[in-house]
Amino acid sequence: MVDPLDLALTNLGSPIILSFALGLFAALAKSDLSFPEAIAKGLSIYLLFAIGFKGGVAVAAHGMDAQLLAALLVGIAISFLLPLVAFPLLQKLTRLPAVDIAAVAGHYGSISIVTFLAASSLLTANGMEGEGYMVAVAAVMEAPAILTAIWLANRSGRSSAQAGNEFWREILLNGSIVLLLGAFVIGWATGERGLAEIKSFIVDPFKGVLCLFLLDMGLVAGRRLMGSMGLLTRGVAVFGVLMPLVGASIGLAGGLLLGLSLGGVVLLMVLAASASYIAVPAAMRVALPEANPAISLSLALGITFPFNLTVGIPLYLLVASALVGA
Amino acid sequence: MVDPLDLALTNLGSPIILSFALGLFAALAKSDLSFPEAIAKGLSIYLLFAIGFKGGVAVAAHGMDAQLLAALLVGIAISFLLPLVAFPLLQKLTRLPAVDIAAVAGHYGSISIVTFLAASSLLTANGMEGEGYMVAVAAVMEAPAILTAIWLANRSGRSSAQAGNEFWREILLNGSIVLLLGAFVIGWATGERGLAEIKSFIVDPFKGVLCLFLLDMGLVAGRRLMGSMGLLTRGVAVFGVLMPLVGASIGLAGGLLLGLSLGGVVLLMVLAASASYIAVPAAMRVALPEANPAISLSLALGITFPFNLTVGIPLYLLVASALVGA
Amino acid sequence: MVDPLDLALTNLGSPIILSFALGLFAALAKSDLSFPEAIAKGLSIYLLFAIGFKGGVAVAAHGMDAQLLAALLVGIAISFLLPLVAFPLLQKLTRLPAVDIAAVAGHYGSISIVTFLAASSLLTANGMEGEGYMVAVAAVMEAPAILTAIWLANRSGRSSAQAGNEFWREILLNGSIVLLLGAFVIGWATGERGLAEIKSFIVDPFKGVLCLFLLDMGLVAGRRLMGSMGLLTRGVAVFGVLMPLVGASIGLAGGLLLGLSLGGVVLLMVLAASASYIAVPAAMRVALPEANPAISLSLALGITFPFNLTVGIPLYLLVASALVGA
Amino acid sequence: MKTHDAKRVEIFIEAVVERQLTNALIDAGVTGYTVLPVSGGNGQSGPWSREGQIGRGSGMVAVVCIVRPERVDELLEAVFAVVEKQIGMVSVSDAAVVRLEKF
Amino acid sequence: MKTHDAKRVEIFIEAVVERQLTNALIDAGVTGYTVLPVSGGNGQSGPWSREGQIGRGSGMVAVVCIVRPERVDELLEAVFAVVEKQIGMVSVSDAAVVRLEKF
Amino acid sequence: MKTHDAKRVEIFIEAVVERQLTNALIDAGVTGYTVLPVSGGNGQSGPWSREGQIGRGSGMVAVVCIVRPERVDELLEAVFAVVEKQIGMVSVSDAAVVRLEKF
Ligand SMILES: Nc1ncnc2c1ncn2[C@@H]1O[C@H](COP(=O)(O)O)[C@@H](O)[C@H]1O
Ligand SMILES: Nc1ncnc2c1ncn2[C@@H]1O[C@H](COP(=O)(O)O)[C@@H](O)[C@H]1O
Ligand SMILES: Nc1ncnc2c1ncn2[C@@H]1O[C@H](COP(=O)(O)O)[C@@H](O)[C@H]1O
Ligand code: NA
Ligand code: NA
Ligand code: NA
Repeated sequence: MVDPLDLALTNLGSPIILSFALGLFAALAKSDLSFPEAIAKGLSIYLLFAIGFKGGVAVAAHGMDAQLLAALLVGIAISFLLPLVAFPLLQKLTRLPAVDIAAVAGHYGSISIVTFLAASSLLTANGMEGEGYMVAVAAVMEAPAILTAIWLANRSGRSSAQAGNEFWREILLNGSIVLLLGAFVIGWATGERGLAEIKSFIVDPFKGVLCLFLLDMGLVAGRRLMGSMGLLTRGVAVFGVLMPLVGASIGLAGGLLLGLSLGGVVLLMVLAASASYIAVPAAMRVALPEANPAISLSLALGITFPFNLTVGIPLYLLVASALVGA
Repeated sequence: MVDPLDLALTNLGSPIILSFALGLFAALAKSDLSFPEAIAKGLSIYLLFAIGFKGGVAVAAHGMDAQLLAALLVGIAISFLLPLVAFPLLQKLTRLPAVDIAAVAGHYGSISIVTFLAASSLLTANGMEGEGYMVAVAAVMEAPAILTAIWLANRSGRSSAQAGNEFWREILLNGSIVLLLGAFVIGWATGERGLAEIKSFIVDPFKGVLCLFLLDMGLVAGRRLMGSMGLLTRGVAVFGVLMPLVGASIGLAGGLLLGLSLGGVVLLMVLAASASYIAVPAAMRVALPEANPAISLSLALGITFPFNLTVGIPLYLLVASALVGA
Repeated sequence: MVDPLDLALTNLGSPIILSFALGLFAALAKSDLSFPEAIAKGLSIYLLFAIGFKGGVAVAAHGMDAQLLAALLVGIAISFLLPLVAFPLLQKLTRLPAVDIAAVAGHYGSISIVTFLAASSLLTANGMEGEGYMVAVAAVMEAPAILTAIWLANRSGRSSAQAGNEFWREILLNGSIVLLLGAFVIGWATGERGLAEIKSFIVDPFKGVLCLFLLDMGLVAGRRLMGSMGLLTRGVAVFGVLMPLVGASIGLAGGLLLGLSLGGVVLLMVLAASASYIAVPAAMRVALPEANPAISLSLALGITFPFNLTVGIPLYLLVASALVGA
Repeated sequence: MKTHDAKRVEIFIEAVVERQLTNALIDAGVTGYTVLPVSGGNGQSGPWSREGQIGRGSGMVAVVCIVRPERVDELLEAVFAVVEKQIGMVSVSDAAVVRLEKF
Repeated sequence: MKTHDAKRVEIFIEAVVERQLTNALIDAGVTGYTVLPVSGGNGQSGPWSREGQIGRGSGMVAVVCIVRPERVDELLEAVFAVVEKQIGMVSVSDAAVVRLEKF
Repeated sequence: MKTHDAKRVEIFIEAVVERQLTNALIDAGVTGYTVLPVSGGNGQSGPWSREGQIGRGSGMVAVVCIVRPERVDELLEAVFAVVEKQIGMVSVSDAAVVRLEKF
């Protein structure tokens, strides 16, 4: 059994979380510390490539089975359904216009790959890697929620939501999805032999790169928080910590249903609990331009992301280890 | 003896080539995946520095001899001569204006350092590194072809080709040449001791960085192909796969003449077979601004580069191992 | 005892210094080799994070004591005082306006973290790391000199020097200080355990990254030298090599007073001897906009930095080892 | 030097619809345009900056298009079909160009 | 398309005082501005380029602000309070915008 | 605020001849110019983008130069000596500046 306090402290005391805290502090203190956009993108390319590749190698090693397919389907279902839960919750908690509520719901149905990375890192440090294919599950969970969000927006009288070519390309061939899945396939195809060739690039320095990336995320999250204090009413903020708990519960149910390993269950909880702030915002700007992008982003990045990083991940691990251990 | 099929499969199944394929796929599928320009440049700076340095260390280890000088001279001669072969070939195959033909010929006389890197990587994986000084040969082969191209353009009635200060600086002090040769000299000067100091930076992660770089090259090549379908007539496209074979034959002759090792022969073939898409295009814009840059770039990057990467390199290795083994 | 000649040669022959020389050469030869701004910033973020983290881990390992506090205080005092020495020296040597002299004095009171990195690297290669907390000393020495410079400018009839909010933020929450100190605190908090997690990112490739960074610094220094030949009169240039010697002497006194290890003494000398060209120039543009920024930058980056890198560091090490060894 | 009248149209538009906009420009028959990066800004939807960002959801680009005066109306129609729903700003100024064949 | 008169104010200013300038713009009541990166330049204080630079001491940004003609004077006063002591360049041109509500 | 007439010359030119152009500007006596990065574009020679590129062969920069009206002709002559053979676009608009000593 995992010792709760110990686990929470290990998580909070890891260089990864402390780097995030440093970024947050620097932003709130109005330091001019910042990462160039190109560096932030470069770091994210590295991380997506590495995590995708390693996931593929893991699948190649352990063989593929029906469970992978089942996990993908469950992941897609969760992503489709989560906005349907988020929408009424937000309606209860806030007085935002329906189109904004639909947009936020879309963000929470999708996933945050950085939260996924942080969780994987904590799991690995405690010797409980999840299934390698969880990376693929993460990739397929990005898009479905967007469709639900658009349907919700249209249903609530917003009829102009577009779903043209540009939109489909944006959600299906989004750079981060293509990179993650592409690297996954390469890892799968080349297996351990391929990994051996590039291990000292994608495995060894991974955690350090993740630190720098989270430092940047802390800066971005902090600046966004400061720039949108007006938007974050009490109801909105409550949603930002309530919804991840709801999502995690649904992810937990899905994970138990699938019979995933402890690590796998936690990762599915994290995926369901996290909200997108990279892929979905861009798709929403194309599909629901009337929605105020600042609301979704501030919530997902300023509240839910830090919450998951510090409290959520260890909490989900505790809950899951109680139930999966049983 | 190398098993042909095995070799081709090893090459095609390496993470490096698969990464290139992923980039190509993403571009052709119109995904928005892209590398920031600064990251692409940063990766290329790393690769040039690392390959130059390692080449220098190899020369320091094995000592320098007359063969190095001979190889440099042969390399220069090949670069000077190749455009004279490419020019009539293109005249036969296409109806392009003379100035465009001259420009293309200049690109094919020069070299593609990325193709060189991919070949080195395959050779190393099969335990047949070439001579360390081949890096220096690569560097000196960049520029001579440009002069021939200008001469060809002038001869064919194009009299305004400039060769002012700006031009000479562009071809002789071009950033990539200075970096490659400079790192070579540093590697040579510091030898194994210097390498030990920075090995975990320039050796260990090298192959992984090369993967990311080729992913980017795939994106760039794919986008260029799509943007220039109109330019690539059948004759032009045929040239794009024929010329590398011609170049490789000339490189083979040079390598045998020099008595290089198997790896060295292959590398010289690859250099002769490849076409520049980094240094020469810039020099051509200064010297032959009337030439349409899209033709040379689409050919070199969209056709010859993928051809060499997938078919060319293993083919050259097979041919060379038959002849050098003899 | 260190053998002087041997030491100087080790230093000059290290890949780090040779990379700087390559950059300098490329710039003076008007090559177009250049690093994108984003890459240069990315490298500096990496270096600051790594050096800060390692410093913190060292303090965590050896425990903290009164000496750390004493060293911080001495460092702050030196930074406050150095401009008071630099100001009259410059008045003697040049006819620059008082405001420019004050600005230059501010730069020399502060420190150059890159010089510090190069010195640490030479010390480590010779098995004489200084105290881990010297990184924190470096951080606190950045700002005080700026205040003295403003006081000097105001005293000499320049009354409009601003010290508004923007100014204080610029000098106290400057990105590089926040990053360095923040990483120091994270390293301290996580100690050896944290270091183990990210060692293959921040320790192993460190020296190689430093090479690339110094290559860039060589390019920047060389281009600055070429663009400001007119500014660097004989008197100004003399100051550029004299002042580091004065600074180093004061640093030596401080180090002996504190009873630092040999490595620590050398590092304090280097800090005192070096001049800022990253943090202080920005602060000066806010506080003393009338000062000509080209003068300070050309001196600090074009003369003192190369001087310290090639002659200064080994010299300070020699002097210190004679006195500390005694 | 002899110059010809022209219009300089400058469009600040969300990066995410850059391709939609440039496609519309081409459909409207412009002969060229130039895209400049934008690092930050402020407007009714609040301040933003590209620093440290990775998503394409926020952030804009500047598209500059030099056209013959008589084409400016058609161009604006095309531009507005895209810009209307998005965040952005379009301005037109008088300009003069030297080479007529260029546009 | 119906357009409205406007002024396009373009400010090249040291990056280090970007925040001071944009604060001043907001205080002067502008409804929006856009910041573009600048990679190099030349002036009385000599040539510069951002290539390979890490410090913020040298380097500029371009701030573009579209305003109603009647507001331009107020804006220029505000801008000059910042620009006066710093290195920089301010120019104003006539422009036309389509959407009036935007500014 | 009292302003003075000026001309704003905007040159989109291949990055590879940036130095040639700015040298020509200085020879023509301009007192300053500013270079902005350009990320993509389209014209007679087809569409291009700097994304993921490393070579300097394709890609442009924008050079903006504010000059006194009477100097604009001389400047254009100098500019065209460079631009003529290269890919690019030059436009001139009326502007006003506040500080006369700046140019
Ligand atoms: N008056 C203006 N002048 C210049 N740029 C503007 C102006 N108004 C808006 N913008 C740009 O357009 C973006 C979106 O504006 P808005 O739609 O008002 O939120 C801003 O962030 C600015 O980059
Ligand atoms: N006439 C001009 N046209 C365009 N930009 C200018 C002009 N004068 C100055 N600048 C810009 O302002 C910066 C500082 O100019 P200065 O204050 O003259 O040194 C230059 O480096 C240019 O980026
Ligand atoms: N009408 C135009 N408006 C704005 N930029 C243009 C225009 N025409 C050409 N350009 C720019 O100049 C480049 C080369 O144009 P061209 O010489 O027509 O191929 C294009 O890629 C654009 O960046
Ligand atoms: Na979710
Ligand atoms: Na060739
Ligand atoms: Na100092």
